[in-house]
Formats: sequence, structure tokens, C-alpha cells
Amino acid sequence: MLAFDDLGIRFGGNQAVQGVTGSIRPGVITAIIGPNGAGKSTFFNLLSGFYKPTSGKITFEGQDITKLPTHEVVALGVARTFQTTTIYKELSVLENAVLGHRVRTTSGLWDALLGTGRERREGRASEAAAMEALRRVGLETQAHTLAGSLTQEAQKRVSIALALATNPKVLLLDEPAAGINPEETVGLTRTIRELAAGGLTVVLIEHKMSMIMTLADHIMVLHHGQKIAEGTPQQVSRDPAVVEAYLGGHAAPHVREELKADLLGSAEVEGQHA
Amino acid sequence: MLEVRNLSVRYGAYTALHGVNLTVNDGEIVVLLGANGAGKSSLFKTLSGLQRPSGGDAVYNGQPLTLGRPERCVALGVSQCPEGRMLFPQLSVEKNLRLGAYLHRRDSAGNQAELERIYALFPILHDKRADPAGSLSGGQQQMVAIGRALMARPKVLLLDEPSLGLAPLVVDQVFAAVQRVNEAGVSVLLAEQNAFAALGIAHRAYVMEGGHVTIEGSRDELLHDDRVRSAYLGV
Amino acid sequence: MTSAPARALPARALPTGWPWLIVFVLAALVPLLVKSGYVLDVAINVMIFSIAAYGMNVMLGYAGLLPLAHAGFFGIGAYTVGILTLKAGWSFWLAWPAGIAICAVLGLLLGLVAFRTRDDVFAIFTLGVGVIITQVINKWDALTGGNDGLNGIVAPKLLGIDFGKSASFYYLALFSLALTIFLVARVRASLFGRSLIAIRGGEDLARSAGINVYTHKLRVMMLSTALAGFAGGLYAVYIGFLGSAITGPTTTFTILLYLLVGGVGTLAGPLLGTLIIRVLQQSIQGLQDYQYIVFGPLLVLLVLFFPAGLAGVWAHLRGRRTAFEAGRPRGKEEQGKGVNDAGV
Amino acid sequence: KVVNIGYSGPLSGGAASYGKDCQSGILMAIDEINAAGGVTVKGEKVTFNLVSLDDRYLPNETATNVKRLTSQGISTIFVPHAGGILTVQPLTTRDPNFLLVAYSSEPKILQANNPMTLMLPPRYDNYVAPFVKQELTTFGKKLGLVGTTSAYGKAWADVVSAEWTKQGGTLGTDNGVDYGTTVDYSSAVTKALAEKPDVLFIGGPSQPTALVVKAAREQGFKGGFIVMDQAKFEQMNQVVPQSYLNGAVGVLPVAQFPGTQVFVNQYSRKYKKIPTSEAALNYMGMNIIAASMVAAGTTDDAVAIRAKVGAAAAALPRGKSIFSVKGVTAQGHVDADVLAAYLKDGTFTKLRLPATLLK
Amino acid sequence: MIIFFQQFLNALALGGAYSLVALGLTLVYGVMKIPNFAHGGLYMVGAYVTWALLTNLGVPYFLALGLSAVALGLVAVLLERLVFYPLRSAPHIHPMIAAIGVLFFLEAVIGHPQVFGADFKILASPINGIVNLGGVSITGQRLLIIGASVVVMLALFYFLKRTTTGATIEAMAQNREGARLVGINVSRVASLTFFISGALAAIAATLYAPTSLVSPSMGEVMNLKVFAIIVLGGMGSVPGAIVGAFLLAFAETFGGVFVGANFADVVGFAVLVIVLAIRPQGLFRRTA
Ligand SMILES: Nc1ncnc2c1ncn2[C@@H]1O[C@H](COP(=O)(O)OP(=O)(O)OP(=O)(O)O)[C@@H](O)[C@H]1O
Ligand SMILES: Nc1ncnc2c1ncn2[C@@H]1O[C@H](COP(=O)(O)OP(=O)(O)OP(=O)(O)O)[C@@H](O)[C@H]1O
Ligand SMILES: [Mg+2]
Ligand SMILES: [Mg+2]
Repeated sequence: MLAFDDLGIRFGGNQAVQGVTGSIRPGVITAIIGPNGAGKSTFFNLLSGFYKPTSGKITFEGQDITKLPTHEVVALGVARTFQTTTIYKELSVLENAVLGHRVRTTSGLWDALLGTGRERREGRASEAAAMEALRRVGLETQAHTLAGSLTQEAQKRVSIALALATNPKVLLLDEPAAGINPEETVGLTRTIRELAAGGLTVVLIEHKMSMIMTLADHIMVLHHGQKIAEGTPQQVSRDPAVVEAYLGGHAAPHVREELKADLLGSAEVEGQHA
Repeated sequence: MLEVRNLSVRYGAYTALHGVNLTVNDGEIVVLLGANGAGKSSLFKTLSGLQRPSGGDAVYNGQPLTLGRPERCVALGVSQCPEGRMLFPQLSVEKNLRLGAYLHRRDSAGNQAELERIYALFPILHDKRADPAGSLSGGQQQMVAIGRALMARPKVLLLDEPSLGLAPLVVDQVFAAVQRVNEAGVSVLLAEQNAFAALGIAHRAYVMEGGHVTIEGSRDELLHDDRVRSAYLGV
Repeated sequence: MTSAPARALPARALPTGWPWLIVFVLAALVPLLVKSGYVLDVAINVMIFSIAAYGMNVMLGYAGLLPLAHAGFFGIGAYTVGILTLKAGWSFWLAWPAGIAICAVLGLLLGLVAFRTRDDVFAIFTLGVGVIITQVINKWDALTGGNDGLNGIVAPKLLGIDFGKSASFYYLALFSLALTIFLVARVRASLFGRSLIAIRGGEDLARSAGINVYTHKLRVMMLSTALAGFAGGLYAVYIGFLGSAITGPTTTFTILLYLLVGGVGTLAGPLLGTLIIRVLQQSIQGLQDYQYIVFGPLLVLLVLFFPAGLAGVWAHLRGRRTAFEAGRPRGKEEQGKGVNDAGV
Repeated sequence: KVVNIGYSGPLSGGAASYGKDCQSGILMAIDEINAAGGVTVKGEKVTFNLVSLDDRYLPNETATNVKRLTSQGISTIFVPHAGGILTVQPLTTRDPNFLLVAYSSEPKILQANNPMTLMLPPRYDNYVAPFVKQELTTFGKKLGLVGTTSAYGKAWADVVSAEWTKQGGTLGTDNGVDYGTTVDYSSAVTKALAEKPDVLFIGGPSQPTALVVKAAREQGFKGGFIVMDQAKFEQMNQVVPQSYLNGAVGVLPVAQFPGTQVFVNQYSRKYKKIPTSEAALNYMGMNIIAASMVAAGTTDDAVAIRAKVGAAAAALPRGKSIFSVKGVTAQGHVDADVLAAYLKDGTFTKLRLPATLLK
Repeated sequence: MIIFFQQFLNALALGGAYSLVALGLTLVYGVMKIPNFAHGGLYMVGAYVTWALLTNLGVPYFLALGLSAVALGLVAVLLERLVFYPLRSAPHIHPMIAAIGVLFFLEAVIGHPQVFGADFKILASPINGIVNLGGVSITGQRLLIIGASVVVMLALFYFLKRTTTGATIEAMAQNREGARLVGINVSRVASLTFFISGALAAIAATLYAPTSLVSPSMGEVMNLKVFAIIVLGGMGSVPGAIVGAFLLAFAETFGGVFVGANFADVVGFAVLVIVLAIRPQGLFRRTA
């Protein structure tokens, strides 16, 4: 549904993303992994219309969105979160989500000044949509809390709720589990899976391999701005190029079923050669 | 020996640390585990002088660290690689690293050697040495931050979540580097979410919750502690 | 200069309108009780300039943009009324809306260019435009009377009421102010206004939430310049004489000062600040040569000790109870800031 | 009994020095009257007190100040700038009447036909013909224009240009600049000198005018200057050597007027500077007001006081009026002789002003 | 042609003075992120200090220049300690308003009748000669301005780029906490930066005032211009401030030639607006 062809962007002399071709398939969870600086976040910024590519083309459901401004891309149904948790900390959780729904409303300055019926109608609709988004990420009870006062993990959920409130078809998550502890990571993983099960196409960047391996249906590996591998978690984790560029010693244990036991084991192995 | 005695930190009405006690012996790697907001960074900021405590103190070899004067802490040999990195984004990678040795600015030969050691540790930084630090990826910036802290030639290195946002391979590299630094005689206090990797290289560890130290012990004790296993190792 | 300090208003500002009702009822009694032309004059000036301050507040307080051409638009509104009534013989009741419309259109045009810039650069860009507006007004003799200014603008009449009288003009100003406050409160509570707050909080995030940042900025700019013109039109007929000095940066900074002292981003702030500062200035006039020696440091102290403005103090006092809950874990603001997020 | 006199002018900001000069003349007159025990109005000894308010040159502040002053029962108010004067003129006849003493030579002040205005400064157009004649015959036919671009400056430039061509001279392009905001005059002067003028028309506040003279001389200009009356020789002298001003025509320094020695000496002693017409005319104005109050037998009936200003002004002794005052015109303009001078080698030669223009 | 060179020299001298004032402002902005609207006030006070030294104490000109620079450096340090330091974590519209308060205060103090009074003062020029180069004349004072501003700029550039202390200024400009962590005493750097900015303002005032007038409000006009300059150049950029200063000076001078001298000020700001419309980040600031 989201397809990209020979996508590339350069910053000065730095070719951050280069000749990436492929597509995101609807209804599946796609993960993007790669070393730091591989261009993952930049790739997201391109897909979401945040950066304009210096080469290549992006289409969404057949429509060319390469040159569309961000808010129009969002309107078509592509939502994203940022690598740094970016939410409106001084606003309430609900208000954050309401803002996410703004793209689906049309009332403007005149509606505000005249207090039109559309304004009132859309105001109510926004709050309903926002509550629904909060429910999907499990934050409905916190709706009236100040977003900045929540835990790191809850703030990540707020950022997801904000994106969900835009009624997206595709959700791009940039390191949703960074900086949150393993216990919470499990909960977040569950939430993401539920979202996908509800029909949403999810694309995520993550370094937490445990999470990727349990969650992703499909993995795309970036390195030096280029796509070096693609496939199921099993395929990718055995791909020698990926192991060399990214996974290092972590490749073998990250196979779904053996995960938990092996993780503890690997720590101890490492501890021994310390 | 670094000793933290009954240290408290408050932000306005909110108390982030409630009388924390801990020690880092010479040559040790000590890991600090804790959920978000447990107070790890607050502790680190206090030890590096960025934050004044509201009570208690910390001393390194008998000298106070808690005066809110980072330059004194660095001079005593306590150097921090902070959460959020705090690099100088428009200065080149090399200038960032060299500024890390600000207190040794008269010893240019020593700084050159130290710089070379850091380039050996993180070869990618050598390639990018002329680039503005802000143009690097998150992981690369983390390396610059660690490198900059090492340039101060610390006796105690404070690392606040160095693996944050790093690829597994790089996490390995970072931890391996930490170990090497430690083997060279530097004590390390390391705050981490990535409990596996951290405990892997630790000698001892503390667990913080809500501004209190709740568990302490050797690496093996913690690896087998049920509470730790469920909350931090996900087992 | 993006981050407005004050805490956001509660989203629904209208239902809590009863204190305003009391304020306005009391204000409406003033001319009946006070006969001093001086008091009414100070009050009218406060009302006119606080309308201008509300205009600045929708930009600075809501959208986080500092418009330093504000007095220029105030001047355009005033001169439009002056020129149309004096030279084209229009009625004030037509010239006034015309001035507002011209301000809105010029605001739109300015925005089309100015919004290429951000933050401090935006502020100084508009400052430059403000200087140019003043200079053009000053030098375009044929239209504006140049340094001579425009003289003899007469106060309007309506339904037999002569607004040349202080007391009746007072009611015109009061009505205008009430209308302004009502409208900005509505805007603040609307989806449009809430989107502005989002833009203030972070443009990148607003954009990726699907908000069309550019058009929102353009519209709030138009609202802001229209309010400046609204105030300017009143000023023109009240004073009866227009000179270019009032349209310059000094006036802009004075208005900014009112806003800051009152509380940026609050509903009461612009009025409160204008009132306090103008009354303060009047009362230290007696200090003669010492007045600015006192006023300057006073400003510094205000900023040092009441950073959120006077309205902010009130909000703070009310907010005390919830401060504890709000103080729970804060996010890691700096964490993992890569170049793409940090905007280095 | 102490009678308050009002004053609203710029006492801070860029025009503060101007505002304070004006204020000093009023104050000096008041101090002298009070030191002499005051004046007798209807058998009552009256002394004066000046209530000064700062309006920063802004008309709306002037209006506020005037309302404040009238609400304190003050019936005579001095305002030294056109914008403020024009703004408050309509107020003079509302609720409480008051007498507006205007120090500004803006013609519109008279056009308003306001019955309560007393305008102090003389008409400038008297100067023009003798100025032009003097310079045209001494230096040559080409005139360059670098006057200030204030309204007053532009009006001056217009009449000078008209007179210059009328007497057979040619004009260069107008390179006027705003003396109030210009940081560097050399560019404008360079441009004016490029047309090789024989005479330059200059003028604005004295000190910037002197800078224009300086720039011109430094760039090798050898001709003469027509100096607009706003600039005063005695102040320009403090900025540039008098030799730079050689060949200039302008208003005679107050100190050179016949019979002003006492005033000049006392002023200089009191304020440590040379008085200009800012101080002198306001000094005169205050004396006229005091005399009118005596004549009218009231200190607070502004209309009655206004009715007596003409007679009072004409009767004023020369030491109090500085200028030779003939009376007050119907529109409220003080009618006084003005004197101009040509400066050559350190001496001022008085110029005869055409009698026809004197009203 | 002669006219052109004459105007060229006029512009050069004006640009030199602008750049000295603008450099101090841009440094403070770069390091502290403070739009210091009191900067024009420092410039004005600098002129008065020099005037007092020359007139009341009979100090020779160049000594007065040095003393005035030190004095204003110290005033600026005081300003930082008393006003800006306590506001360091406030949104920076606050320091801006506080700076305006300081500007009011300085003007009122200097203009107070018991201090210097509101009248214009004249600063005697140390060099009275006029150099005539084939019809193009320039006063010694203007040559001095051009020469001295080049020397000061080079010295500043060397200081920032080649010395460690200079590097600390840049480091602090980019991350205050980071600078503290590596052991840089940020209060000292802040003081140093303010000292330099105050000293530069006084030097500019001392150099330029002899060709102009000294009055309490002289800082206001300068303020607007130097702000335009540093925005033109890119806020916080040192080379930008210099280029911006000369750009504005040339625009005003030559704009005056072509559009009429009366419009010189408009031309200056029009250049600002046009440049920013094309390059919103200023001439010398890197894009994100
Ligand atoms: N706005 C920008 N200007 C200049 N260079 C940039 C910009 N954004 C990204 N880059 C560069 O592009 C490269 C890719 O960066 P990106 O942030 O996409 O990496 P990433 O894969 O997300 O890394 P990480 O896992 O560390 O977040 C890096 O070398 C970075 O320096
Ligand atoms: N400057 C500050 N002002 C107010 N509260 C703060 C400040 N810094 C930290 N806190 C609060 O203190 C508590 C401890 O924060 P700290 O950053 O020390 O935790 P941490 O253990 O490092 O967490 P994390 O894993 O998120 O880094 C948190 O609740 C946080 O919100
Ligand atoms: Mg990334
Ligand atoms: Mg932390």
C-alpha cells in the first residue's frame, strides 16, 4: 500500500538514504532495523512527508505523495511518532489526542469566531475520536492528566494515541520501546499487536531485538542508507550481511520460542568472558 | 573510593532521591538498575556537580563532590557521560572530544594520545572527526559523548544509560569499551535499562526504586534475585 | 522566542465567563460615578491598547510567534480611518471595518513571506517590517501627511450619540474591548485555537499530527493584525490626531510589555497588564526625572519575580492544589536527541 | 496664593533635550516672578508653580496629560510640539476651558482658528528673501538642498527653493534626510556636493545641522549655507569651529539681540548653557501669561486671560519679552520682530527683513 | 567615479562602526541566547564615559578608549550577574523585556540633569587631518574607525577560533550543561562574553562618536540597526555580524544615492526583509 521506488535523500555531502525500493504490505507488522545512523529515522521522515526526497518516488495506495506536504500525507492516512518522545507535555492526555484528530476536522477561524454549529459538532466528534484512541492504547483512565506528568512509557503511549487519532491506515513508530524497561516493553508489544490485529498497518523501527522478533512479520534492514536485506525474522537473523552489520553476537538467540531462556543465558555467557 | 552518603535531591516540592547510600570501590564496575524516574539520572547529576543536593553528600577519596561545581568534580577525576549526551552540535567531533580534556588543556601530548585511544575504541568517530557532532546519528553521538567523558581521564566514569537507542552491535561495543576502560584502572558507575548487558560486565549492582536504593549485591546475587529477574530481566 | 511561558488556559474558557461579566458591569458603572475626564481618558487608553495587546496575545500567547510589526498594523488601522474619513469623506462606521480588513489582508501578505522564517528571526523580520511601515507612513506625505500627521479626525456619531464626549466614547471602547475578549476566548476554546497551542508547543509535532501549520499561522496572523487595526481605528477617532511615532517599534515593545506583565497566553493578562502599567506610569509621572530610573528596574523586577505575569500569579495560586500530582515523573526531554529531532 | 501652570512636553527619550530647553524658559520666568514676590492679581499676591508632565512627544500622551492637568484645575498649559498642540486644541473649549500656549511654528495651529491658543514662535517666511539674496550674490547661483525632512523642514525647503529660482538661481536635487534618525550624514552630503552647488540649504536641530556643515567642509565644500531657523548659530558653534560656518545666514543668536544681555547672563548662570529661542520664547510666553492674568484680574478664567494677551504682550518690557513684540494677532499668534544675520569672519551682520512681510 | 569612491569610503567607516557594535550583540546572543536590547544602552554609556574621561579628567584619547572599554566591560558583567543570570532558564522573551527595562534605566540615569543631562555632547576627535586621495576625501577619524575595526575583528576571530578560552565560548553557546560537564566554568564564560560585548560597544562608541553626537537616546537608533545586522548575518554568527554590518552600511549609503537620501533607513530594513525572505536563516547560519 505504501510503496517507494529508488528513494534517496542527501544532506550536504551525506547520502543518508539511498536507492531504497520496496513496499509496505497492508495488515502486517513491518520492522526496520539497522545500525545507528543507517538512515532509519530519515527513511521514516521521507515516508511521512517530513523530508522531501532528493531522488525517487513514494506512492500511497497508488497515489504519488512524494511532494505532498506532511499534513496532507497525514490526511491520506499515514501517521508517525518520533524517536524522541514528542508530545505536548503541558497539555492533558486527552487534548494531545484531540489534536491528532484535527486533520479530520475542517472548522477554522470563522467557525471559531462565530461559534458555528460545525465547530461544536466537530469539537464533540474530536473528543470522541480522541477517547477512542486513548482506549486503544489503554490510557482512557488518564485522559485528564497532564501528559508531561506521566511515566516515560505512558508518554510513549500518548504519542501513539496522538497518531492513532488521525485515523491512519499506516502507523510509523520510531523506536517505541526506547528507554522503557522490559516489563513495560512487553505491555507495549501487546498494544502494538492489538493495533495490528485491528487492521492497522504498522511499521516500526526498533533496536530491541526481543521485541522485533516476537512482533514483526516482516523485517527490512538498512545499512549506510541502503536496504541490505529483507524477509521474515528468521531469514533476516540468519542473513550473514545483517549479522555482520548489525546483530553481531545477538543473532543466534533471537529466535522466537527460545527467546527468554536464551537471553538470560547469553548474559551469563557474556559475563563469563568478562 | 566514591562514597555516597544519605544523599537527597529535591526538585521544588518533589523529592527525587531519599537518602541514597552507595559506594564504588576503586577498579569496580557498579551498575545502577531502576525503572524510569527511579532517580538514577538525578544521582548522576548530583555526583557530577550539575545538581545541588538537598541533603547528604558524596565524597571521592575524602573530597566532597556535592557542591554543585562540575569543574571541581572533573578535576577530582569524576567525569560523566550524561543522559541526553549534551554535545556541542555545531563543533566538530574532534573539537568536542578535545573540549572533554579542557582541564588538561596544557598537556597537549597527553590529549593527543588519549584522542587516539578513543578513535581506536570508536573508529567511526575518526572518519567523522571533521563533521559537526550534531549531524551524526544518535548512536554515533553517544560514542562522542562517551569519548568526551574519557578525554577528561577520569578515575571514576559515570555513564548514564550509554546504550540508549544503540544498535545491539554497538551496545556490545560500548560495553566492551567500558570493560576495557575499567581494566585500565577506571572505576565505572553505570546506569542502565539494559539489565542483561549491564549485569554482564558488572562487579556489583544496586537497584533503585522511587528514589530509594532497594536492593544491592554482587552481580550473581542480583542475577538470581527474583525481584530483579521479573522486573528487569523479564524472566 | 517561541515558548510562551504561561500555562495553557483550560480548554473551555467560555463557561467560566461570569467573573468577566462582573468586571464589565462594574466597568460600565464607572462613567456614572466618576466625572473626571482624566480618569475616563486613562481608562479609554487602557481599553484601546489592551485590544491591541489581545491582538498580540493571539500570536504570541496562542501560537508562540512574536510579531514585532504590531504597532505598524495599529497604525495602518488608525491611518485608514483617518485618511478615509478626512480625505474621502467616509463615515467612521465604514472606515473602521475597512481599516480592519486592510490590516487583515496586509497581515496575510506579510505572513506569506514572514512564515518562511522562524523563532527569533521571525520576530526580527517583523520588526524590520514594522520599521518600514512607520517609515512609509512618515514619508508618504501626500497620503499620510508625513511628519505633519493627520489632524482633525472627528469622533463619530451614531443614533444621536456623540462619541466625541469622553463618557460616550468610554462605552464604545468598553464594548469593543468586551467584543475582543469574547472573540479571543472563543478562538482559544475552538479547535482552531487548540491547534495554535499545538503549534506553539512544537511545530514539527503539529505538522505530523496533520495540522496545516502554515494556514493556521496565516489565519492567526490575520486575526492579530485585524485586532491591531481594530484598536488603531478607535485610537484615531479618540485622539483625533495621527503622527507616525505611535506606529513605531517603541509602541510595539510597549504593547509587548503590557502583555508580558499581564501574562502571556492568558485571557486576563493583556487587560491586566495594560491597566497596571499605564496606571503605574501615570502615578510615577510625579517623579519627573526619576520616573524611568524607577520604571526600568521595576520592569526587571517584575520579570524576575513574576515570570508568568500577573495573571500567571493567579493561575499559580489556584494551581497549587494540583501541583503535587503534576509533579510526578517528567519525561526525559533530552534523551536520544538525534539530529532529525533536535533540529541542530 | 500659588497658581499652577501646566506643561506637557518630551522630558525623556530622543527629544528630551528639546523639551527641557523649552521647560527651562518657563521655569526661569516663574522663578523670577516668584523671587520678586509674585504678581498682584485683583489685590491678591500670586506666585506660580510649574507642573510638568512627560509626553514623550506622543500626541495621545499629551492629551492624557492635558486632561490630567485640567482636572487639577490648571487653566494655562504650555505644549511645545505640533502633534500635541493639534491634538489638544479641540479640548481647549470643552468642559474646563484652558489657555494653550503653543511653541511650534506649524501654520496649521493658526488655521484651526482656535480661540484659546497662544502661539509663540515667529513666522519663518520672513527670513527667506534676505537669506537668498545674501547667499546668491555672495556665492553663486547653484543651491544644494540637505535640510531635515521634518514637516517644518520640508516647508522651509519649499519656500527657499521657490525664492531661489525667483531670484534667478538654479536648484540641485533635494537630498534632505531626517536629522532625527540619521546616523551618518556624509552620504547625503556627498551626493549633494556631487552637483557642485555654491550654497547649501541646511537645517534641523542645531547639533545635527552642525554635523552636516562638518561633513560638507570636510569633503571640501567652500560655499555658503542657508541655515533654517530651527538651527541656532550659538549651538552649532559648540560642535564645529566657527570658521566652518563662515558665509552662513541664519537667525541672529539670542545673545546678539539688542537688550537681551540680562536674560542671557542670568540664563547662562542658572542653566550653564547659552539660551536659544526655545528658552527665550517660552520665557516670553510665561511673562505674557503672568501679565495677562494681572490685566484680566483672574488666574483661572482662561477666556478672560486670553482676551488680555495682546495688550499684555505689547506692554511687556523688553527685558521680559526678549524680542520686540508688537502684539498678538486675531488667531493668537505673537507678532514679534525677527532678526537674521550673515556670519563672516566671526562677526554677525544683521540682515534687514522686508517690511512688507511683517504683519 | 569620485563620487562612488567617496561613498564607498563613507560606507566602509559606517560599516566598521556597525560591525563592532553588532559583534558584541551577536556573541551574547550566541552564547546566552539573549537578545540584549540593552546593548545600545551600553554603546551610549560608553560614549559618555569616554566623553567624561576626555572632558572632565583630560585623559588622552587612546587611554580613554581603553578605560572606557574596561569600564563598559564591567558594566556589562554586572548586567549579566544582576539581570540575565537570574533569568537564565526563563523563556528568552523575559530577558528581552528585562533588557528593555535596563535600557530605559541607563537612558534615564545618563540623561538625568544631575548626571549628564539631556543635551547633546560633542566628543573631540583625536585626529583632525583630512586625507585627500585624488578628490576623494576622508577624515583621519574615519580612517581610524576602518583600521581599528579591522584590527578588533581579526583579534576577536583569532581569539574565538584559535584559543581554548575562545572555544569555551563556542562550546557554551551550543550546550551550557555540556560545557559545565567538561569542567568549563560557565559563569566565567558568561561574564567574559558580556565583558567582551560591553568593551566592543564602548570601543565602537569612542571611535564613532567623534563623527557624530553623543546623546542619551543615541543607543536606540543603533539598537535597531545592530539587531537588523545580526539577523541578516544569522543570529549568533560572528562572520555573519561582520558581513551584515557592511551590507547594511553599503545598502544605506548606496541606497541613499539611488533612492534618495531620505529613504536610506527604509532601504536598510528593506534589504533585511528581502534577504530574510530569500534566506530565512540569515546569511551565515547553517540550515538544520
Ligand atoms: N537533518 C539532517 N541533516 C544532516 N544530516 C542528517 C539529518 N538527519 C539525519 N542525518 C544524517 O543521516 C544519517 C542517518 O540518520 P538517522 O537518524 O536516519 O539514523 P537512524 O538509523 O535513525 O539511527 P539511530 O538508530 O541512531 O536513530 C546520519 O548520518 C545523520 O547524521
Ligand atoms: N529538573 C527536574 N525538575 C523536576 N523534576 C525532575 C527534574 N529532573 C528529574 N525530575 C524528576 O525526578 C525523578 C527522577 O528522575 P531521574 O531522571 O533521576 O530518573 P531516572 O532514574 O534517571 O529515569 P530514566 O530512566 O527515565 O532516566 C523523575 O520523577 C523526574 O520526573
Ligand atoms: Mg533514528
Ligand atoms: Mg535517567
